[in-house]
Order: sequence, then structure tokens, then C-alpha cells
Amino acid sequence: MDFSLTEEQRAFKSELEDFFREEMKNAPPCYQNTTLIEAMYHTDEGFAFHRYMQKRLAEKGWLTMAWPEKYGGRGASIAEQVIFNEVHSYYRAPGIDRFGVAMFAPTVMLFASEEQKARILPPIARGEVQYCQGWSEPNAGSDLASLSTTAVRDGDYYVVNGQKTWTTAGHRADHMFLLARTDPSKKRNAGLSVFNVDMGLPGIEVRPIRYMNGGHFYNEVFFTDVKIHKDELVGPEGDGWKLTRATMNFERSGAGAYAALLRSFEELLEYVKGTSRDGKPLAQDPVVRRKLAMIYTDLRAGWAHSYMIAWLQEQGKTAFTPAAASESKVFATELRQRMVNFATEIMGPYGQLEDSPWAPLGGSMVEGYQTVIGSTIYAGTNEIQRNIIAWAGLRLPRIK
Amino acid sequence: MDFSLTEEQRAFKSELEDFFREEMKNAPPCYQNTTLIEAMYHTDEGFAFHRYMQKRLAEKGWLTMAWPEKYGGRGASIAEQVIFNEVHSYYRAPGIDRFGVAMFAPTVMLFASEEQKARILPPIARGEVQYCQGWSEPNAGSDLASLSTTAVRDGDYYVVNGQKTWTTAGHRADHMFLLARTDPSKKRNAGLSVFNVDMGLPGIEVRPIRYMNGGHFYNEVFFTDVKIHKDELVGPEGDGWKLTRATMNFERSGAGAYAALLRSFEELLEYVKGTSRDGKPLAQDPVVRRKLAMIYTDLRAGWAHSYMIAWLQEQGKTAFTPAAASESKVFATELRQRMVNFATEIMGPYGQLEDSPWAPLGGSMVEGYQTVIGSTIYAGTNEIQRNIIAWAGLRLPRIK
Amino acid sequence: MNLDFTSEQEMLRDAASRFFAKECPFDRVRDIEETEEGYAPDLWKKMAELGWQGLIFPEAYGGFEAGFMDLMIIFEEMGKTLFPSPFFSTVVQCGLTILEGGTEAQKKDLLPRIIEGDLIMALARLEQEGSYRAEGIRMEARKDGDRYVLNGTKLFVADANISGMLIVAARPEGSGPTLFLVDSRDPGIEITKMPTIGKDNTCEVVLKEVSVPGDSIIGPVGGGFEIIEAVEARGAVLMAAEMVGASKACIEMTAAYAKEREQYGIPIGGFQIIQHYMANMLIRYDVASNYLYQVAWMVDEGMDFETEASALKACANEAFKFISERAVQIHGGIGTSREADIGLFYRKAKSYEYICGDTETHYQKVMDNLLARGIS
Amino acid sequence: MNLDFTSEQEMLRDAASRFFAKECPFDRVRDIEETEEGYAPDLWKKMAELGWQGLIFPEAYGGFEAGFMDLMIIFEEMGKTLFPSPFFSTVVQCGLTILEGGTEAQKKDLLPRIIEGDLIMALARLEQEGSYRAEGIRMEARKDGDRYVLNGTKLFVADANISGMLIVAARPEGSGPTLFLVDSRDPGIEITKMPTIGKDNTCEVVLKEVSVPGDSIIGPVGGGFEIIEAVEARGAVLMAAEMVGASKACIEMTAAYAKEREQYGIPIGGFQIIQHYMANMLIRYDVASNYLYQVAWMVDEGMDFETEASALKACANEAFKFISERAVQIHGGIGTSREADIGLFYRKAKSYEYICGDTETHYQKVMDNLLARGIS
Repeated sequence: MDFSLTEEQRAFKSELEDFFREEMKNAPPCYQNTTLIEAMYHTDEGFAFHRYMQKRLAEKGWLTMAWPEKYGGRGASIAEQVIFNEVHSYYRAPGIDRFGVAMFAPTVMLFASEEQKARILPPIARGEVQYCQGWSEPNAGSDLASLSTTAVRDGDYYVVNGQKTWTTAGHRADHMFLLARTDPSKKRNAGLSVFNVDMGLPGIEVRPIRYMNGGHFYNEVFFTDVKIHKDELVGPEGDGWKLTRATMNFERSGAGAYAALLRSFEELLEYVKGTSRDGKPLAQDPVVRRKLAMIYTDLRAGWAHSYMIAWLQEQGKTAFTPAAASESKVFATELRQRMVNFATEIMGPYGQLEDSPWAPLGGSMVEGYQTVIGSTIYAGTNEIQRNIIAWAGLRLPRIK
Repeated sequence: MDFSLTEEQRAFKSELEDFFREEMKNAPPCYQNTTLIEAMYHTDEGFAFHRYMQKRLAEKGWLTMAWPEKYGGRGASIAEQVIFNEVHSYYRAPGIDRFGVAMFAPTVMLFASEEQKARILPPIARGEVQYCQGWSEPNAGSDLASLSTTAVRDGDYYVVNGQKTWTTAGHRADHMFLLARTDPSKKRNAGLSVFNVDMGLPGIEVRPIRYMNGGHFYNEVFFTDVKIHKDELVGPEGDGWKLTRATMNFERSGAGAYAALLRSFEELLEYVKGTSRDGKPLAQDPVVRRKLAMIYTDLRAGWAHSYMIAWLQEQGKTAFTPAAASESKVFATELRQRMVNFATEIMGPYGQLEDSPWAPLGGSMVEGYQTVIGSTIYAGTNEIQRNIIAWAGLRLPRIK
Repeated sequence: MNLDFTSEQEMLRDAASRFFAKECPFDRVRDIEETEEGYAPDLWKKMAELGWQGLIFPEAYGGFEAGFMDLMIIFEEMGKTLFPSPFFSTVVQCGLTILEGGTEAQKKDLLPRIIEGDLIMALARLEQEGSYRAEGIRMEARKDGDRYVLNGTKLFVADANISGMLIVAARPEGSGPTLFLVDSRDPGIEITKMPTIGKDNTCEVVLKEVSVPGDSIIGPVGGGFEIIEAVEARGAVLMAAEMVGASKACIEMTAAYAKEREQYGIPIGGFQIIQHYMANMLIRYDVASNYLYQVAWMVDEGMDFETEASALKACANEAFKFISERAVQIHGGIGTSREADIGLFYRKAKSYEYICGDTETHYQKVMDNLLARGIS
Repeated sequence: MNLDFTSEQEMLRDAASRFFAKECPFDRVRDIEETEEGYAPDLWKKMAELGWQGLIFPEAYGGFEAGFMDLMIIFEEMGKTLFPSPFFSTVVQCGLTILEGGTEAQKKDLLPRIIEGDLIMALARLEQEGSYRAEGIRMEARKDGDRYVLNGTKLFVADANISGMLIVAARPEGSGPTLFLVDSRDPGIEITKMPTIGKDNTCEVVLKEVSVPGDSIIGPVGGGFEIIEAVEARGAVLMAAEMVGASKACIEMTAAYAKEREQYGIPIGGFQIIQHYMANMLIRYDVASNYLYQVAWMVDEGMDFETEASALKACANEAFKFISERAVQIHGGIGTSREADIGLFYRKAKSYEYICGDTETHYQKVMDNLLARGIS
């Protein structure tokens, strides 16, 4: 058993570190104080920096490094992806439109026509577009298959009516990949289709959903008689559910989440070293120390676990990974939750301060207190994840 | 809102305190070091003291104080019962056979014939007998209605075959109240009947179940062609399930559990005051202090809650109490669990020691570590209790 | 023992409940959060007309001499709707301080104006270290003839931005913390709102050469911290009441949502894990609320309740955070949006934690008291 | 990166797994618990024949110079069956101490006997305060010509009752803790088993005027604690391995039980709450086990692993307690009986917690290291 990197990998890591350290010096302050998703999409300034970084990453060949060579990627190994994701996350860097690069592109590569591939993939690869995902609806959250947005064929067009919600970056996106019901007579996951939608089409209205801290990254997207040309149908009509399952060999270890946690932990450690209360540095308070030690322990343990996921994935042992990736999601999000709770407690009354001259660490911990609860809900609630762990990881019976 | 006791109640409490303080000076050491159930039933010495106290309580009129006057009790108010249970629990006193006094006697009063009442109740009231409960079976735990012990009518007798388990005090008991299936054609909770069984009958075999710490209070009881006279059938044949639901207005606040917890907490507080590590009393270690403060807080909060249950019960507002009594059970047992965990942690390596000259507090905390997990399982697992709280307390839907 | 509220108390609760629900629904709470003044002057005045600012004060100053339990009821009901107002700062932190330590002249001057709803006050005690202890108060009060001159910065001062008067804790040379009455409009005072997760009126107050006469001192010179502690013990109980009320609202809103929201063809409240989440929430609420009532009763009885006040504040802090967090989790995505009422509770839970002492401060206080005085 | 075990390691694991399962099923574990000697001499000898006591030691002393990871595998497998033996005390606590600090003569004398299974040893370091720190070692070693005379009481000494030799930490006048080799059969020594929840060989060792020659010192005079710390860092990793193995067994046994045991007409593993309990158990196990492998790798690489050893021991302590407790809860009544295999794990979790440092000790160590050395 060997956790070490090859010389080549170390060089790659060090190149990435130099790159991001330099580039992030020019990042607007939101990249220090708010969660990445908010930094990227909330302000124009933040979004502009994301677009800039998108191009920089494309230039470097890192944007699509996990793509097959055939589509202009370089088929990077899982290990390389892990290294990239760790450094990228540690530096809180933007530049990845995961909706385009990591979610829609694989679907296109697997199911789209040659014409569509030639049209859709290059702008993504060059970092010129921003996608958003059109899946969730008000009554289709965890239970996605109950969605009701319709796309009715009418000549060369599909006419779309309905509503999507929790659309991250909807207000910034050029395109959406939309999941809609083309055959209303079918129920649940039958009769669904995927479309590549230009967000500028008439009849599409994007309304902001403000997050509880006021941040704007989620949106509602309303479709009223939106006419989508049939050439934008991706894959066979009615096969949409299958397409939502399309994935490529992207690493899904969660190692990046731990790298991001380490960064926050380091900042917290500096804070307790440099802050005194009642005549004593916080770093000498046994209760504070205990809280930090608990976080450090879980951080290291979870991170080691993520490497094992990456390794098994690299070995093609994917049977293990559905449960393990769920484990990593649950553990990392709830660890961040513990960390922001402890951090805001350790800070005493300062723990309530949002970004301002008085706020320790730019208010990032209290921002985290608010955003972390999104992370235990989105991308499969932690409740659903635990069900999956029990079913896939322990083969406990699934009772209907 | 007034939490104070009347002058009469204060006098009663003070009488009880004097009584138990004096009597418990003669208790064997097991009453200090082990949980009450083990102290009462494990050793002959412990059981003898329990029998002695049974008689003393009967003399004082406290054994059956909650019984109706008609049956020799004095119909004590809920408040009086709470006071008694608190003092009795605080002093870790035995003397109550709850199977006879609190479980079987109400059934007899409500459903038995006059002849049976006259025969069964007086020995219980005089503290002369020990009962045990014949309900649980190996395949009928949380799901009691699936029991399979049969009682088949044959002339003047019922012939009983089957097995009971988790029979507390089965090896000490004179009698069992048995729930058995008199009509095997019926399923679940139909066709069950209750019998008053002499444990000396031929064909009854009691085998010990040792608890994980070696303590003997549980038993298996095997019935092989045991002939029980039809006069021992209590209530109508086939109505047994209804009889298991028979209760009297006994207080079910859980206040006694908090009184017992207070006693342990007081001992723990003395321990940290009197013990030093690394040149400092444990009472000055902020991590130790934090753990104790958490326990104290929950202890006081839970106790206040138990008074509210008692009060509502006294007011006859029993609609509230099913969920609330479940809440009290869950909270008190899990609080004890937190307490014994913290206590054994605070003690450092001493936290693993069982009763011996080296063991702090007579090893009671590590004994508690073992016995407390029984308390979160028996008398309705805490999982079942939480279901009840959700259904009865919050009216959440019960989906089959 | 009688654990029912009196019928007068039930009426008071009912009146408060209807008032807050009608006058300040959650939309209004959100609107108020966005305003600079952070409260609703019209409602503040209406509350005064209902007599609530005066509930706890003696009749001599225009109050109603009601019990502490009555005041607790108002706070519980404010908690249910998260009603934003300077009630706690003005009536409790300052009003009770004046009642506890003020001269007859101070009481006569200030209490009637508070009771009438004409005066908002703010207590300036925390400083740069954010320590709740006496040592945390370092601001100096320089003696200047009969007057004192204050210089320095106070932080986390609730409602200073809308106050007419401040009570400032500072140390005259060679003395312990002492309380000074200061006019908020003194030209040497600069007040800035600090942005908090609670979106409330938490302020920085900078004092530059602020001169006050000697008779602006409340209580004995050097005796300010004892007054602060005595008032804060009651304050902790009332903050607990607000959190208990808020916790109850969380549970009710979440139970209703869980019965209505369907996924996979059944209400999510039918899933066992949601049932257990909610059972845990209800347990925490029920123990905290009954503890609150017991401690409030102790206050009214004149019993020593300091240990219990600390334990209760810690209990309510943790219960409210736990309950509001689970409540958002059960609401799912919708719970995380600014529009969602439940998210208000999640944010307030974090900010209420710090008012009158955070959990760790109170845990250590509990132990100080248990070790010094024993278990009551 | 290559996170597979080598095929040799897989074979070793397989051999160990089969050996412990066959030779020491849970019934035997329970039987051994009831014996005075608390281990199985026949199995101890068989293990030596398999070469496991010698795995980690240099060939020069009869060992096999295997890697730390190999030793870790043995411990993981011992954990799965809770195999009771003096392996940890003899091979790790004492064997590694001799290897680390002993003279060539000491190594040549003692290590081969350990490797052959002929010598059991015990480390006597804790005293009355139960402190894991150097300050906790107060026993004095009186100089008497070329010899030292030891007096005092050591507590929590694992396997002293079956040992041939002891290593005793004591302080020569004016010096720090120093390690002395002492014959367990010295007439001045009295050994008594202390009853523990783990029903293991935890002993009190009383020394009265026990005189040892000057060459019984291991390592430098006053340098004993450094050796103890270096060995205990590795010991902590190996104890973590034992707990990780035990945790895995708990999960497997409980999952099997949950699939088989029916209530209300379905396997209890079909209830969502049981599924979530078990998901939580599996998560804790998976993170702890992979952390273990990473830290064991660091040991083999010669990296600085002290911070990680402490964090890992704390992690494994808490994971094993959590997992074994949930395991019993899911087993229900049957899990609480002395007959139930799962209850063995619940008891051992509490006793393993204290070996090589409890959780709180390690948390504070983690912070000492992070603050002194930074994050690695």
C-alpha cells in the first residue's frame, strides 16, 4: 500500500499550486469570504473572474483534462483529476462550469449526433459557455422522476411548458440541458427527453431564488410555450431518464472537499493562535483545542477514505463506489457542518458577524453556517445518501 | 404555575427521606455498586434485602399506596406517587415488585373474578410474593403480538407449551402472569389469554440469561405440558390482549429516574472535586467541567419535563401523556447513557474498573455503561418510542 | 403543585399571540430586517399601548407590577414570530438595570418613558475581546472634576442605533466596572451597525471624549458588574423563553410541511427517519420549555436561580440550534431560500446564542456555581 | 499511488483470519475471560510457530523484518475475533521498547525469547493518578551502589500476571523517568489482577525494595519517557488497527442479524431507522480504516506520524465505541446477554479506549503538535 505521488504527479501538483496561488491573487474578495458557488454567480465581478479563469484553464488544457482525447481532452487518470481537484478546491478557484464540462458533455459524447457533438462540445471545451441544469421542479426534488414539465412535438419544434427550480447559475447561463416529459401518457421515469436549450429563447423567464444569506445563485426558470427546435433533442425521444444516468470516468472521491476543508481549518488555527480572550490565547483553551482536534481528526480520516475511493475507481472497481461516494458526501458535508458550528462557537459573539471589518476570517465561517445546510440537502439529501449506503453498501433490504 | 409542594407533601417527603436513609444503611453493598434490578435479583443477599423492604413498605402502607382503597390501597395522588418514587429511587431502595404491584394487580382488579381478587391481591399487598411477567418470546420482542406459546384447554386444565424470555426475576418469582395463545387459529393479538401461574408447577423450567456484565436478573422460562387449572385464567378467554393494556392511574412521569440520576451526578461531582490528575483537581479541567455541566443541564431540564407529565396526568389530561411518557423514557435513558460515557471518560483508565478497591464510585459508572444499553432497549426500544412520539405527539402519518 | 398558567396568563398569551401574528407576519419580519432602523416604530408604540413595556415595572413608575412569568410569556410569543424590536435591550437589559441599581431620580426620569414607548435604550458592555466576564470590560472612565470622560469602543451593542440613551460599562481609575448613563446623541458618539446573521441591530459604539455628570452613574462605583450579572441572569431566562417559543414554531411549521409535502407518493412525514428527526426535535423542545417554566417560577418565588438560569440558557441555545437546523433539513431546498420562513429561525438561532452569554460561558458558570454553592 | 495490499499481505491476512476464527471462536474468548491467566498458552505458542511475535524484529534476533503494515494486519485480524493474548504488551509495548532503547546484550537476551513465544513481558508505567503524561510517573528508583532499588505501585499494567519480565518506569534521584528491566518473580513484587469491563489482564504491580543491577536500564537514564512516547505512537496505531478490525466485525455481524431478524413481518434491516444507523456505522468504519492504512504507511515510510497517531487513536476509540453501541442496540435484548458475541465488542470498546492513551489525551496531543509543528 502506497499513498505517495509519482515524481510526475508531484510536478503536476506543484505546477498547479504555482498557477492557482498566482491567479487567485487577482480574485475579487468574494472568493475569500463566501462559498465558491456564491462567489462565482452572485456578483458580476465574481462571475467575470470565473469566466476569465474558465479561459485560463482551457488554455492550460485542464478544463477538459478528464475528457477522452477524441473530444480534445487528454483522458487524465483519476489520480491526476484528484490532484487537480484538490489544488483547485484548496485555492477556492472558479473556472469550472461543472454543468457543461462534467454533466452535459458526457451525455453529448455518449448519445448525441455527430452534428450535435461538433456544435455543442467545442465551446464547452474552450470555456466559452456557461450551462445550467434543468432537472428539479417544485414537486420533483429527491423524487426527480415525478417531474411534470412538458415538451410537446409540433412540426419541427417541441413546445415546452413548465417550471424548473433550484437552477444554479440559471441567471448566468447561456444554455440549459433540460429534462422534460415528451410523452405525458407515460409515468415516472418513462417518456422523458433531454434538450439543449438556448436560454435566450422567447418564453423563458429566469427569476432569482435568494439563498437565506441573500446570495443569488439559485433560480426558478419558467417555460411558457417555448419553441425548441427538434435538432436540440439529445438522444432518442423518451430515453431521457437513461441520459441522466450518463457519467464519465470523473473522479468522485470527494478529495477536493477535504482540501477545501483543510484551507478553512488552517485559517481557523491561525485565528485561535492570534486571538486572546480573558488574557489567554484561544489556542490554550482546552475546550477550544478539543473542538479543533476533533475536526482535524475527522478531516484526515475522511480524506484518507476519499483516496481509497479514487483508487478503487482507478482500478475500475466501481461496484464499491456508489455507497462509498455517498459516504464521502455525507461525511464531508457533515464535517463542514461541525466545523462551522465549532468555529462560530469558538469566536464567541464574533461568530455571528457577516463580512465586515469586524468579522473574523471575513465572515466565512458564519457564511458557512448558512451555506452548509444547502450541502446536506442538494445533490441527493443526506437522508437519501444514507439509504443508498444501507442498500448498496450493506445490502440491507429495500422494502417498498 | 407553581412547582412547590404543600406542607403535607413536604412532610411526607421528609418522612420518606428519613425512612430510606435509615433503612438503606443496612443494605448490602450491591445496592451501591450495581443497578437496582441486579442488586435485587442477582445475589441471595440482595434478594433477601428486597423481600425485607417489601414487608417494611407494606407495613408503612406505601407498597400499594396507589391502589384504590377498596383493595387496601389509599388511592394516593399522582403527586404523592411522584414524591415516593423520587425518594425511593434517589436512595436506590428495593422493595417494590412492580410486576405484582403495578402490572398484574391492576389487571386483576379490572378483570378477575371476586374469588381471584380475594386470592391473588392480599399476598401482593402484604409484600409476600414476587411476580414475574410472561410476555416476551424469542420471536416476539418489540412485536409482542407475534407470540406463539400455546395454552390448550383439556378438561379443567390448560396445557401450556412454549418459551418465554427476558423474564426479569423469573428465578426469584413465586408466580408469573402469562400471556399465551388459547386459540391457535387466530393471528396476532386475537386469541390470547392471561393466566396466573404458580412457578412451582411441574414442566416449568427456568434458565438464567446472564447479562453482559455477568449479572443474573433475566431468564428464559420453558413450558413443557404445564397443566394450569382453569381457575387461573384471568378475564375471558381470548381477551388477553385487552388485559395487557390494563393500567391504573400510576404516575408515569419518569421523575424517579431523574432522582436516581441526581444521586449519581452528586457522586460524580464529589469525585471530580476530590481527584487530581497532572497536579490539578479534575473539577478545574474545563473539558471535564463542560461534560458535567451538560449533564446537569439535561438532568434539570428532563426533570422539569417529568413534572409536567405528572401534572397533566393528575389533571386527567392523558391524551398528552402517551407521547410525553415516551419522550421521558427516551430522554432519561439516553441522558444516563451520556452520563456514564462522560463519567468513564473523566476517570481516565479508572473508567474501565469494575467493583474493586481501585474502582471509583464502586465501579457504578462502568456498571452503568453496561446496564444502560438495556434501558434503551427494554420496555419498548427507544426506536419504537420515537415512532410513538411522532405518531401520537406530532400526528405524523403512520404508513404501513 | 399547579402547573397550569392562570387564566390571566392564558389571556395575555392569547393577546400577544394574536398581536404578533397579525401585526408582524414573517414577510414583515423580513422587510424589517432590510431596514436601517431594524424595528417597526408603529408596533413599538402599539405594544406600549398594550402595556407590555411596563408589565414588569412597579406601579409607581407607571408599570403594572406583573410577575416575571408574565414577561416570560411575552418573550415566548415574540419568539414564535421572531418579532424584531428593542424590547429586550430596552426593557430587560436597561430597564431592569435601572430598576435594580438606579437612583430614585433615574427611575422616575427613565422608566416612565420606557413604559410609554418613548425611549429606547441600549446596554454597551462587550468590548474587543468579546468576553462576557468582568475582565472583558476595560474601557476607562477618566475623572474630570464632578464629571467622567469616556473613551473607547463597545461592540455587540443591541439597538444602539435607535436608542435615545445608552448604559455604558467602564472603569473609573482604580475601580471595577461602573455603569454610566449616556445620551446616545452625544457628539462624541459614533454608532455603526455590525452586519450579523440575525440581521438585527447589533452595533459598534465608539466613544470619544464623552463627558457625563457624576450623577449618571447607576448603582455604586465599581459595582456595575454585579448589577449586570443580576440582570443578565433574568435576561438569560427571557432569551431562553424567546428561543423556546421559536423552537415551538419550528416544530409546528415543520410538522405541517412534513404532512403536506409528498415525495415517492407519500407525505415525507411518513418516512421513519423524518419521524425520528421530529421526535428528537419534540423531545428537546418539551424538556427545554418545561425547564423554562420551572426556572421562571423560581424567579417569581425569589429563589436562588443563577445556576439554573445559566443551565437553561445553554439548554435553550443548543435546543434552538438543533431544532431549527433539523427543521431546515426536513424542509429541504425550499428551507434554504431567503423566502422561506423556516430559514429565519435557523439564522436567528445562531444570533440568539450570543445574547446574554453563549453556551460555553454558561456551562463554565454552571460549574462555578455547583462547585461553590453545591446542588440546590 | 497503489492502495492495494501486496499479495504477501493478503496471504498474511488470510492466514491470520483463518487462524483466529478457527482457534479462538467467541465461545473460547468468553472462556478465556473467565480464567486467571487470561490467555491461551497453546495458541500463544502456535502464533510463535507462525512467526507472528517475530514479524517486526530484525533477523539478527530471530525475527522476520517484516513491515509495520504486516504487523498492523495481524492486529486488525485479532480485533475481528477479539483474540485475547499478551501480544500487544509483549511484542509492542515491551519488544519495541527493547528494540528502540535496549543495549545489544538486552536485545540478544530478550528478543529471541519473545519471538519464540517463551517470554511474556509487561510495561509498568501508569501510577495512581492515571495520567498518561511524564508527570504521572513518580515512582522513585533509589541508587544503591551499582544497583537501583524500586518501591511503589504501578497500575493498569497489562499482562503482568503472566509475565516473566517487567519494564518499570521510575525516576532515579534528580532524573526523569527511566526504564528498568525487572524480573516479575522478584520476591518484592506483588501482582494482582484488577477487574475491568474488558475482563482482561489489567494488573496492579506493587514493588517493595526491588533491587535491580545498573545494567537493567533500557536507554539513557532520564530518557525513558521519550522511548515510551516513540513506542506508544506506534502502539496507538496498532491499537487503532485492533479497534478497526473489531468495528468491521460488529458491522458484519449486525448487518447479518438485521437481514435475518424479523419483527412486524419484515427483516428489521428493512426499517429506515436501522438502515440509517447502519449507514452511520459503515461511514465511521470506512473513514477510520482508511485513515489507519494511511498512517501505517507513514510509519513504514519513516515519516513524522506522531500527530496522526494521536488523531487516529482518538478516531478509532470513538468509532469503535459508537459502532459497538449501535450494534448492540440493533441486536436488541439478545445483544445485552453474556452469551451474545456482540456484547463482547461493546465491553472491549470501553477497555481499548484507555490503552495507549484515551481520547481526551490524544486530542490535546494533536493540538500540542499542530501548534508546535504546524500541519503536515
